[in-house]
Amino acid sequence: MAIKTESFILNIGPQHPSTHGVFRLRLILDGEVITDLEPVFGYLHRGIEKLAEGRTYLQDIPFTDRLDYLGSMTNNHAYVMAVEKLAGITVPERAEYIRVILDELQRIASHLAGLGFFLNDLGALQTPLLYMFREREKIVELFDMCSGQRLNYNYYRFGGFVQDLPEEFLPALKKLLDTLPGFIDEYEQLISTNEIVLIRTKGVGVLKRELAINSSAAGPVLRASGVNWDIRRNDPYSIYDRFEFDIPTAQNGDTYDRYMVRIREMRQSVRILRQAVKDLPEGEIMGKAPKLLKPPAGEVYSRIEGPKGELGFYLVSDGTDKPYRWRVRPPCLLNLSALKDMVVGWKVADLMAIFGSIDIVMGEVDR
Amino acid sequence: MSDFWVHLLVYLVILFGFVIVSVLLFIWLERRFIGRFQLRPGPNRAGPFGLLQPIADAIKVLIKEDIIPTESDKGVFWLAPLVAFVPVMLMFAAIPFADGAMLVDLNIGILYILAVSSVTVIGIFMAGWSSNSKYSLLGAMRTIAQEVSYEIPLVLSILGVVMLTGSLSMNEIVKAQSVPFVLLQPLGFFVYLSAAMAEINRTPFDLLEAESEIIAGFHTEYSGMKFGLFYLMEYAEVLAISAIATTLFLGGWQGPLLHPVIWFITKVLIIFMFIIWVRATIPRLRIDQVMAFGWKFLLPLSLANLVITAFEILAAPDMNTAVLIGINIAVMFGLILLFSRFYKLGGGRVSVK
Amino acid sequence: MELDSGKPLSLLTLDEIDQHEGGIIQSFRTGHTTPYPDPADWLNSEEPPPGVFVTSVEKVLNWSRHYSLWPVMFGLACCAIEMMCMAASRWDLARFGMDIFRASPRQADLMIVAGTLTWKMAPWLKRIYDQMPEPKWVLAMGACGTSGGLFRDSYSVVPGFNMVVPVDVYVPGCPPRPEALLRAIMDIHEKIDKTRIIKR
Amino acid sequence: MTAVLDYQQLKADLSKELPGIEIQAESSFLLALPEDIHHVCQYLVSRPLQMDYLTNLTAADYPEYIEIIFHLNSIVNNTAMTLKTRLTDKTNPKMASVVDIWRGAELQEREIYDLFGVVFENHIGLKRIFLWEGFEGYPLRKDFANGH
Repeated sequence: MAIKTESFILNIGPQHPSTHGVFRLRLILDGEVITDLEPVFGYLHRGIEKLAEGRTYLQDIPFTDRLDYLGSMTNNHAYVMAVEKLAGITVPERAEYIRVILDELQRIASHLAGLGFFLNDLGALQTPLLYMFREREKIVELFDMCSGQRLNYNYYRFGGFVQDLPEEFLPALKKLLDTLPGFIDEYEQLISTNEIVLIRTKGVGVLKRELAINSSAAGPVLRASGVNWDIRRNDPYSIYDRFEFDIPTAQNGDTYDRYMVRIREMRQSVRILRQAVKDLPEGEIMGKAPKLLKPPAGEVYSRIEGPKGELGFYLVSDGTDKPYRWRVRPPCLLNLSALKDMVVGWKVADLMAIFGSIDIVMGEVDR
Repeated sequence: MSDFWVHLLVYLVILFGFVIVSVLLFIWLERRFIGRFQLRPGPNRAGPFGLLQPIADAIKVLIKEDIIPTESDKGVFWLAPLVAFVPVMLMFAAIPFADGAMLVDLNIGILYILAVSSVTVIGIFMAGWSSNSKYSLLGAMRTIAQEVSYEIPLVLSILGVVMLTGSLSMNEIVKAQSVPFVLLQPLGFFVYLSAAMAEINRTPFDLLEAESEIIAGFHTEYSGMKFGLFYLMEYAEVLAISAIATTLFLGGWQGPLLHPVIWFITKVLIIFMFIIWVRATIPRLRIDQVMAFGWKFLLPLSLANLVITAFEILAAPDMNTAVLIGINIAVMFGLILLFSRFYKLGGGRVSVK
Repeated sequence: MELDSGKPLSLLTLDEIDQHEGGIIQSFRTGHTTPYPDPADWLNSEEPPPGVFVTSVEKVLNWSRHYSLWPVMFGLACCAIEMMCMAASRWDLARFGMDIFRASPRQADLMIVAGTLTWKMAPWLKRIYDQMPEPKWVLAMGACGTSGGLFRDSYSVVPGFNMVVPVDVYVPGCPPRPEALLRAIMDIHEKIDKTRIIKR
Repeated sequence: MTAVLDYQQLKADLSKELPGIEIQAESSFLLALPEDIHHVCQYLVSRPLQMDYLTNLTAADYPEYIEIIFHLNSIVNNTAMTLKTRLTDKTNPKMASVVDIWRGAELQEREIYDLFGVVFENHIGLKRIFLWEGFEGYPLRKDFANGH
C-alpha cells in the first residue's frame, strides 16, 4: 500500500535539548517519518587547528582538552604521544602506568555521561542521567585531585606529567574500584532489561558491518556492528600489551548493541584499572624533555583508542617550536558519516535514540 | 436566594479553592518527590521546605510578558488555553468529596465527566495549530491520534464499574462499594489507569510535549499567563484523573474512623504518587508503539473485562466476595500475560522511496 | 507500508537556504562590532526607600522572580557539562526552584550561555534571546563568554557574548567550577531583588 | 601490532597492475599523481591489500603545493599505509573524490574543501561544512591571517 503524501522540512537544532551541543539536523519529514536528512555542522567551529599552528607544542595541550571535553585525559594522551613520537622522547615506566589509569578512568567517565544523555534522549526525565553523573562525579574528583581542574585537565606533559599523583589518589581510586562494578550492575538491572528501553532500542538504527567499516566509524559504534577492532589490541600503544582485557563486540549494530558495548567496556576498564593499580611502580614521573621543544622536521600520525573511538593526531614539524600542520582525526565526526543510512525510515523519536547512542561531542566534531 | 444558589456559590468557591490549592501542592509534591528519586533535595529555599515554591512560580508566570507570535492565528491562539482548561475544571462538578458533597449530583455523572474531559483535546489541538510552529503541529498531531484512541479503552473500562452498580451517578457508585472496585475490577482498574495516563499525557505517554524531541510540544510558543494556564491544566487533569480513579475504584470517600474528605484526599494522593513514580522512572514510548498499545492491548483487554463482568453478574450473583476477588485477580494476571505474548507493537522502519 | 514522498513543502531548496543563512551570518558579523554596555547599574543602587504599598508589591514580585528563575537550556561547549553538573544531584540547582530547565525560550527567564560562541551560531543566540519574554537575564559562563578566552584570536569566534546580547553577570574560569556558577546565580538573585518595578 | 606495508613492494605491484601510472615510493609514504589517485585507491581497496578502512584523510598547505594525505588501514589484515598526492595548482586545486570507495571520506573531503579550497570532483554533496556560505578565504592555508 502506498500513501501519497507531501513532506516538510523540520529543523532540529542548532539549539535543541537532545543534539548534544550545537548541532543541527535538517529533517525532511513525512508526518513523523524521516525521509531524508542533512546534518549541518560548524556551530562550534573554533578554528582550533589554525590556532594550534600559531602556538608552541606545549601551548597546544590546552586545545586538546577542549576537543572532546568529556574525554580530556585521553585527548591529552593522544597528542602528547604524537609529539613524543615526533621528538623521540621516552616516558618513564610509572608515567606510562598512570597514563593507562587515567585513560581508563576517563573512558568510564565518558561512557557514563554518554549513556546518561542517551537515556535522557529516550525520554527518561533525567533520572538515569543524574544517577550516572553521581559516579562520574567521583571520577572527576579523582582528576581534580591530580590536576586541580574539573573538566579540562591539562595534566599530561611531553615525557610524563606535570606533577606526581597526590598521596590520597590511590586510596580513593581503590575505594572507587570496589564500588564501581556494583553501580554498573545497578544500571544494568534498572535499564538493560526495562521493557520500554528494549522496544525503543532493539533493532532501531541498524548500522551494518560493511557500512560501519566503509564509513570509518570507530570505537563502540564500530564494535557494536561486529567488527573486532580496538587500537589498544590491534595496534598497542603505551603499555596496553601488558594487561589482560577483552574487547566487547556485538553483532546487530543497533542502538541497544551500542549501549551494551559501552556498558561492557566499562567493566573491562575496571579490569584494566585493577591490574594497573596492582602493578604501579615507584619512580620518576617525568622523562627527559627540553623546556622549549623543537622536534626535527618530519611528520607523524599517532593514534589511541579514545572513549569515542580512534583518536589520531597528524602533526607536521618544520623544525621550529611551532607545528606546521596540526590535525585531529575526529572519531565523533566520522561516526556521523553513516547517520543518514541509520536514520532514514525511522521516526523523529528514534532519531533522538540513534543520535544519542552514537555519543558525539560537538567540540570534536566541529573543532 | 434559594438554597440551590447558596449551595452552588459555596461549592463553586470551594471547588476552585480546592483545585488551585491542591494543584499548587501537587506541583510542590512532584518536584520534591522527583528530587528524592534523583538523589537530591528538590526545591527547599522558598518558604519552609520550599512550600511557597509553586506560589512563586505562579506569580512569576502571571507577571511575565505575554508573547503572541506575529504569524500565529491570533484568535485561536488566545482561545486555546481556555478551551483546554475550562473542561478540566468542569470535571470536578460531579466528583463527590464526601457523601453528597458535590456541586451537582448528576444521575449521569460519569457520562458527563467523560463527555467534558474529551473536549480538552480540542484546546490542545487549537494551541498546536494556531502557533504556526512545526514543533507545535507535531505535538498536536500526536495528541489527536493518541487521545482519540485512548478514549475507547477508557470508557470501556469504566463500563464494568457501571454494570456492577447499575448507576451512572458518582455518588451512587461510591455508595455501592462495600468492597472497593479495584478488587472486583482489577483488570478494569489497570486498563483505566493506563488509558487515563495516556489521556493526560503523563510519562510514558507524554509524547505531545516530549522535551527531548519536540521541545515543548503544543505549548512551545506559549509564554506568560497562557503557558501558566496550560501548566495548571496539566496538573488539574492529573488531579481529576486521580479523583475519578479514587471514586470509581478505590471506594471514594468511604473509610473507617477518619473524616470522608481526608480519606478522599489520601486516596487521591496515593494515585498521584504512583503517577509521579512512573514519571521518574520510565522512558517514553514512540508514537506508533503508543497507538499499538492502545488498540492492540488495552482495547481487547477492556472488552474482555466487560464480558467477564457481565458473566459474573449473570451467572454467579451470589458468589462469595473473597472467592470472586481471587478469581478476578487471577484472571487479570492471566489475561495480561497472555495478551502481552499475543500482540506485537509493530511499526518500526518504514521503507522510503 | 510504503511512503511515496512528493516534493518538500518549501519554497526554497536546501542550497538556497544555505546561501540565505550564510548571508544572515555575514551581515551579522559585520553588523556587530561594538559590545553592548553591561546593564550593571544595580551594583551600586541602594535599598528602595520605605513606602507602604509600592514597596510591598515590589517585594512580592521580586520575591517571586527570585525564587522562580527558570533557565533555558543553552549549552554551547565545554561549560555546558559543568552547567549540567551544577544542575545535577551534587550541587542541585533545584533547591532554588530552578529545576525546570525549559527547552522552549518562550517560557524561560534566565539564559545561561555556556561555552564558545561562533559567528555561525551568533544569530541563533540572538534569536533565542529575542524569543524570551521580559523580564530576562543573561549569564555568560566561562572565559569564552567574557572575551573569547582561549579562542579569542580565531577567525570564527565571537569575542565575548556582549557583542551579541547584553550580559548581566560574567563568570570567569575555563570552565568555571559549579560553585562559581552558583555564586553567579546568587548575583542574579541580588540583581532581581534590587530591581525597581515602578520608576520614581 | 599493525604492520606498515613495504612501499617499494607496493610500488612494484602497482606499476604491474596499473601500467602507465607514475608513482613514487618514499620511506614512509607512497606518492601518486592526483589524476591517478582514484585508480590507485580502487586497487588498494580491492584484494589482496583490502585497505577497507580510511582512517584519516587530510591536507597540508606547503609553499609549492597542497598535499592530500590518506592514512589507510586494513581491518582484515591489520595493516596500515600512507598515501599522498600533491596538487600543484594552488589557485584552483582539483582532484577526484574517493567517496564512492570510502563513505568515510565524505565529511573529511567537505572539510578539506571548506578549509583548504580543494575541489573534489564527483563528490555526492560538496559544500561548506564548518564555515558559512560567503566566508572569504580558506583558513588553513598559510596565507590566511587569523584574527578579526
